[in-house]
Amino acid sequence: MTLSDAFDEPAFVPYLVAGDPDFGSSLSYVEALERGGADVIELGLPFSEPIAEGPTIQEGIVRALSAGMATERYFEFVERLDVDVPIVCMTYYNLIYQYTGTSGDAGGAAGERGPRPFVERAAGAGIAGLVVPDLPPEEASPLRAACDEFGLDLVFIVAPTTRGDRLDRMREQVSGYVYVQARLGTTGARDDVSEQTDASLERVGDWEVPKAVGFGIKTGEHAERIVAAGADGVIVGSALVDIVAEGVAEDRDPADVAAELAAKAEELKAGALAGAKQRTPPEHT
Amino acid sequence: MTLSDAFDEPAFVPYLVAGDPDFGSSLSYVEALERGGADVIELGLPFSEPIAEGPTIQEGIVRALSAGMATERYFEFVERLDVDVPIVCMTYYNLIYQYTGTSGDAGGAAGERGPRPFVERAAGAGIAGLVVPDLPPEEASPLRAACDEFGLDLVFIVAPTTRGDRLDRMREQVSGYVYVQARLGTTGARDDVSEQTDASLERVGDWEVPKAVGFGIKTGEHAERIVAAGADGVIVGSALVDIVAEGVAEDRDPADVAAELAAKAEELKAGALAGAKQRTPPEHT
Amino acid sequence: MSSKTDGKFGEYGGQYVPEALMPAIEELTDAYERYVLDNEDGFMDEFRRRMREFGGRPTPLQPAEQLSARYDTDVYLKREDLLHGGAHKLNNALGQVLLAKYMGKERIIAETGAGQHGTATAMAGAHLDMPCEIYMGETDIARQRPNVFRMRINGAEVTPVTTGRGTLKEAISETMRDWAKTVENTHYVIGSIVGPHPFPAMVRDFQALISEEARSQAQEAEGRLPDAVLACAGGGSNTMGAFHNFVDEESVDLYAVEAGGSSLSVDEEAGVAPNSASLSTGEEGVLHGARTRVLQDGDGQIMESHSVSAGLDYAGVGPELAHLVDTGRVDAVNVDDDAALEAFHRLSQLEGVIPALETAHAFAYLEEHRGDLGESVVVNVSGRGDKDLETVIEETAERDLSIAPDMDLFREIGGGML
Amino acid sequence: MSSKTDGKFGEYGGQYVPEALMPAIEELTDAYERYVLDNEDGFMDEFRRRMREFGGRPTPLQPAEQLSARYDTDVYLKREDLLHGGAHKLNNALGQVLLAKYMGKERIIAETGAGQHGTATAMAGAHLDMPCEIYMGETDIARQRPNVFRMRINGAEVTPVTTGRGTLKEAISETMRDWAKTVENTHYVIGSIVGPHPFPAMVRDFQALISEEARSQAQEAEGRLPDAVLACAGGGSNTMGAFHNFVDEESVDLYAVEAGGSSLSVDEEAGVAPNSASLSTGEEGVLHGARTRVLQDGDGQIMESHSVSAGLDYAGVGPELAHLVDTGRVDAVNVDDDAALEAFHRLSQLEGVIPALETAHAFAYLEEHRGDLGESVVVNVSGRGDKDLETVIEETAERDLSIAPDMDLFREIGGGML
Ligand SMILES: Cc1ncc(COP(=O)(O)O)c(C=O)c1O
Ligand SMILES: Cc1ncc(COP(=O)(O)O)c(C=O)c1O
Repeated sequence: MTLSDAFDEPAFVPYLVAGDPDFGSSLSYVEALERGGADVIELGLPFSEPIAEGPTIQEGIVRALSAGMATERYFEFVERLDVDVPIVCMTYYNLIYQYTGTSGDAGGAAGERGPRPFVERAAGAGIAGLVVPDLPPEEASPLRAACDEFGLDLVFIVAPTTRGDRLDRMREQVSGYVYVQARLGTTGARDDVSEQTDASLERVGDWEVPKAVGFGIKTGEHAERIVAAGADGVIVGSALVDIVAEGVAEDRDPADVAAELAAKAEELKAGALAGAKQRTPPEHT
Repeated sequence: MTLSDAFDEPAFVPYLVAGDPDFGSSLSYVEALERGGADVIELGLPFSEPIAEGPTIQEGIVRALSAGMATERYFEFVERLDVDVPIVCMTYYNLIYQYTGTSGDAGGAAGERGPRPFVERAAGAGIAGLVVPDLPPEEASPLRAACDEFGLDLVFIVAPTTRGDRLDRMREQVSGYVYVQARLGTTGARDDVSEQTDASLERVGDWEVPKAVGFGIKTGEHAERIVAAGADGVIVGSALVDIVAEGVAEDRDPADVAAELAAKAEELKAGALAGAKQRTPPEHT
Repeated sequence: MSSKTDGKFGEYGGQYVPEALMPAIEELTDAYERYVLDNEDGFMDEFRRRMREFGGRPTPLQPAEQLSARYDTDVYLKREDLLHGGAHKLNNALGQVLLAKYMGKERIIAETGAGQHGTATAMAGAHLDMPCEIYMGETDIARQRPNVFRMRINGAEVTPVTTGRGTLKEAISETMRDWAKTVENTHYVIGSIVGPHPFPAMVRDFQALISEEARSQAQEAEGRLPDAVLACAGGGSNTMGAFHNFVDEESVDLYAVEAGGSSLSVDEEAGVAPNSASLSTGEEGVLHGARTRVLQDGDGQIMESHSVSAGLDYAGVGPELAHLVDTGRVDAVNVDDDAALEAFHRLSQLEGVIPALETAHAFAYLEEHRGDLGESVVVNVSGRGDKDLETVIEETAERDLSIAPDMDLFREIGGGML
Repeated sequence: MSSKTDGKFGEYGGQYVPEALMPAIEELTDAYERYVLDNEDGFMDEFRRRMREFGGRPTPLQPAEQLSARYDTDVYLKREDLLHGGAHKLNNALGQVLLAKYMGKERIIAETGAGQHGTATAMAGAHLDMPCEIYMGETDIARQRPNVFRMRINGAEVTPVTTGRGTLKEAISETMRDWAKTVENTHYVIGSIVGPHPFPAMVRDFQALISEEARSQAQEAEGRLPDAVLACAGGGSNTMGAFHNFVDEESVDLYAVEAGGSSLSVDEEAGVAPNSASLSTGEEGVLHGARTRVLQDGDGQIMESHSVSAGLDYAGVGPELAHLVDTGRVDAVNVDDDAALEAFHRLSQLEGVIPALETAHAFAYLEEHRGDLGESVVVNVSGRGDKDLETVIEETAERDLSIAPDMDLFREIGGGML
């Protein structure tokens, strides 16, 4: 299944930080999301300077890093995951750029830096795509080329402020799906659904890839309204990381946390499906 | 008896701060000094900024001021004193300059400032002379004139650094005795006798007034050596104020302190007399 | 974009930022080109005027008589410590706040660590009547109270950042986060010559007043250019400011003196580098929006850096400086904490100028290489050391520095620290 | 003595000092006439050069845009806060230490209260390689630790004075005492425009750089002289420095703004004046070597003065300033502690300049008399307020000043004072 196929029906795309709060629990949490109905999973490879994240995800990253998450371990994590839906790796460019792997010849000329070894390893681990929030299309060609070589999709984020030339450049390079940022700001669950969402969706309306809307989605009802507005999927991160954080704060049994994540996933997936019914005219049926 | 007559034999000139540590004790201390052999008494009228004093006398001044000593009270103190030897008032110029007394017409034109009212009041209290350490001869004419009018002597301090023109100006204005400063610095008892003393005495050798040497004299032996070197008298302050300070620190009976002061006075007077015997040639016999 | 402002210095530089910020970055690039490069509406004239009248420029180039005798070399001090606020930071802060005004922004934000950039920005904000919010880690707030208070009395909001360890790094993230939400009316006044294009080029142009003046002052004093220019390097803004107008003069050696901290080796396991020498020991990487030299582990995780001077304690460095080091134009050197502390005391005692601990690093290098640096040397005094008194007392007490004054007086008198 | 240097300003001035000091005073008078007045051996040229290169002169005359709008008057700030060390004090300290060098002295001593003059003297001493001992009351040492440390790191000895209450007054006595012992090789660097002749004339001549610059800067900015010049007055050195070159210009009104403290009335019984307004409320007297206006009781005992700003907290004032007030050339005015604190916050917020609390008094007067002072007003910013942060926090917390920023941040974050 390619990444875009996962959007054949309104998709629920959850995000978690790999290894948050520890390797074992995190595996079970990701698997719980699939049980709850996830169609694609964005799995964060934590980076020490997550400039695009809100406080919730930032704290999740701090937890994962202090529990020992690291690039090679991340790939092992993905390999250990028992899920069937596509995994998209979300991380920052420096981790991609620095990766040299273990094979030694992966990067072409010895010591040559670049994204190729990372993508090769990601492909090997079964990762379907990448989202790199600090990589604008202007700087993306080496990564795009490596993704093409190894058959990965490269997802870009369209912001409410993205217009004109910038939109065109992104449209040329994007594959898998486009991540439509619902509002200005960084990630973080909020209580309302932004009016900017409609306008943002409209700007990418005629793109060929599915449109997944993220940033601030928290409830099934949010998901429903967003899908009703025309999105092909909803991306939910902070609302889920919040559950992980609460589990840590209250020292809960990871199995209970996993169950709660699964329940939340069900709510969100149901919301997305409900939203599809309200659409006029339906786009993907 | 005029002030200079008191130096007919080698004179012992003690200094105490009036009112240190309180009015009553201080009276008894001054009287004890006379019993011990004082020929002239320098009685300090305490000023809040005693820039010419060392730490010992400065602390005595602080004690006296906090016990309520003040200009009018000082004159009452002098009037209450039961001593026969001449009293010299040692104070700073601002107290002299500000004094307006109680009579109202003492200072000539109403509100006119100047030393005249002070000197008139001092004369009334029976004071024989003044020493004003912050009044150099250049600024002294108004005070000199008032002293002449009311029959007071005006003592000047000759420092080891005083030479040439300055010496001449002082010689013109001095009366009573000249206070020869034994060494550079401010008042304060020390353990040795300065070599500067000889040179200083020589510079005023042919002056008509008696020469009293002060600054740092502590023991009978010091007094002896200074008189042997040609002085007509020794001025001793800090060594006596030290005894008062110890009395305060150890909370001693004022009568005991007075006795110790008298004993110290005897030692110093005896030293001065012994010094006279070693002189060649004797000057006052 | 014109080649002048493609934002690349060799392989370094670029714009590695979240998409939400790109429009703001493009708007800023446009404003930079128009106002700074082309002096549109007399922007640069106004900037220079305000730096004279408000900032105190030109700062002197002082012959350092006792150092000159000690090293048998003509040593000159470029006195940025005399700038309003006490450091070179104002050149950048005032430039950016003024630019924000020209751009019609209604609000500025900035991050600060030790508080030097925050105070400079708050001063510039008050001067130009521009509302100002400074993000600062709560740990830093607790240990830099005087600087926090200076910002507050200049009317700035100081917002504590409580995520992570509550230090500079979290403050940068929080400021970016604010900016990502408020780009339309807000300008982010970055604190050094780092970040995505156009920041590195723009900050350099504002800080270049330093070398513009130093160059003509040195000409006037010696009739020729200096043989060497030394500046400490954290992010590298005072460094590039001091170097810029000498870069094309091959005869002038340029030394960027980094913080060697307690050691140049790193603890990969703990992710800690006990130094801040990203030029000397870092690797190429992407940090805070630009490709540059970075202290990082094998994976690319950014290391915690360390230096006795808070202002040098940064894991990255400006991309242009990294490029000039790679091409051999600038020598990247470093000195350790001990040498910097000694140099702090030496300059204070010999010249009556108490330098910032950051600045002291440049003087420590001068001491170690006396004689080798030519006949006429300019050292950039990037800031004054008043802010460092407490650190210097503590750090000096832990060491046996023969040059340090003894502190018995403080022990005798008792009481707390400063 | 020439009439130029008879040391009298009307009835004020003179030389009321212990005889032991008179030879030193005469030697100093001679040196003053030769080096300062007659520029012998190029003394004044060297002084001016060092004030440029080391001190940072000229300081700017900054148009204060927001104050000008507020008062509908052209307000200019003479920025002595930008001088090395952060206050006008260096003009005097450097001048005197340099003079001591010309005189062949081997050592300098000085008194200090809050530590401003002590730090300026220590800096000048280090710069000119002159051993330096600063007397400071032990009470003051305990409450001014940062300044004590600055002196120590500049290599000065700081000698605690333990007599009396251990404050400025005892420190002055102790310094005089040292001088009386060591006149032959030692110069006493007095801290303001007070003391016996030639100090008041000499300190004025060193500080007069302020008005020399301000005069020509104002001419350049406005094409004419200002209508008024305002300066705070403690001892009066920044005051006379700011006024001197305008004294002969009848069109320029001169305002010496004293510390009204908490009240202008005095407690004769306790010997306490809750203000430091010796020009406004003092009487003629003799203090620290000169006849001048003094806060004193009916007997002539000197009162304890008070002000929220340590640098104005002095019971006397320079004799020349007292004379200019008596003759009507200078207006002696005053503002109270509350108004000064408000002005401190106002200037910080409106102009991005944090003034010393001393300086803030001048701005408080400007606020109270907005409009009355003419169309163009120069205010001397005698120093920066970094030294006053702790006092301002405490004093602001005790009052209800609507203009002050709230300090909740500090309460939330916890920790000690600064
Ligand atoms: C005085 C001083 N010098 C140098 C620096 C280092 O910054 P940069 O390398 O950007 O000049 C700082 C930073 O706070 C500083 O305060
Ligand atoms: C900044 C500042 N202004 C003014 C004064 C008052 O002194 P003066 O009246 O001699 O200028 C002081 C004294 O410490 C000071 O530090």
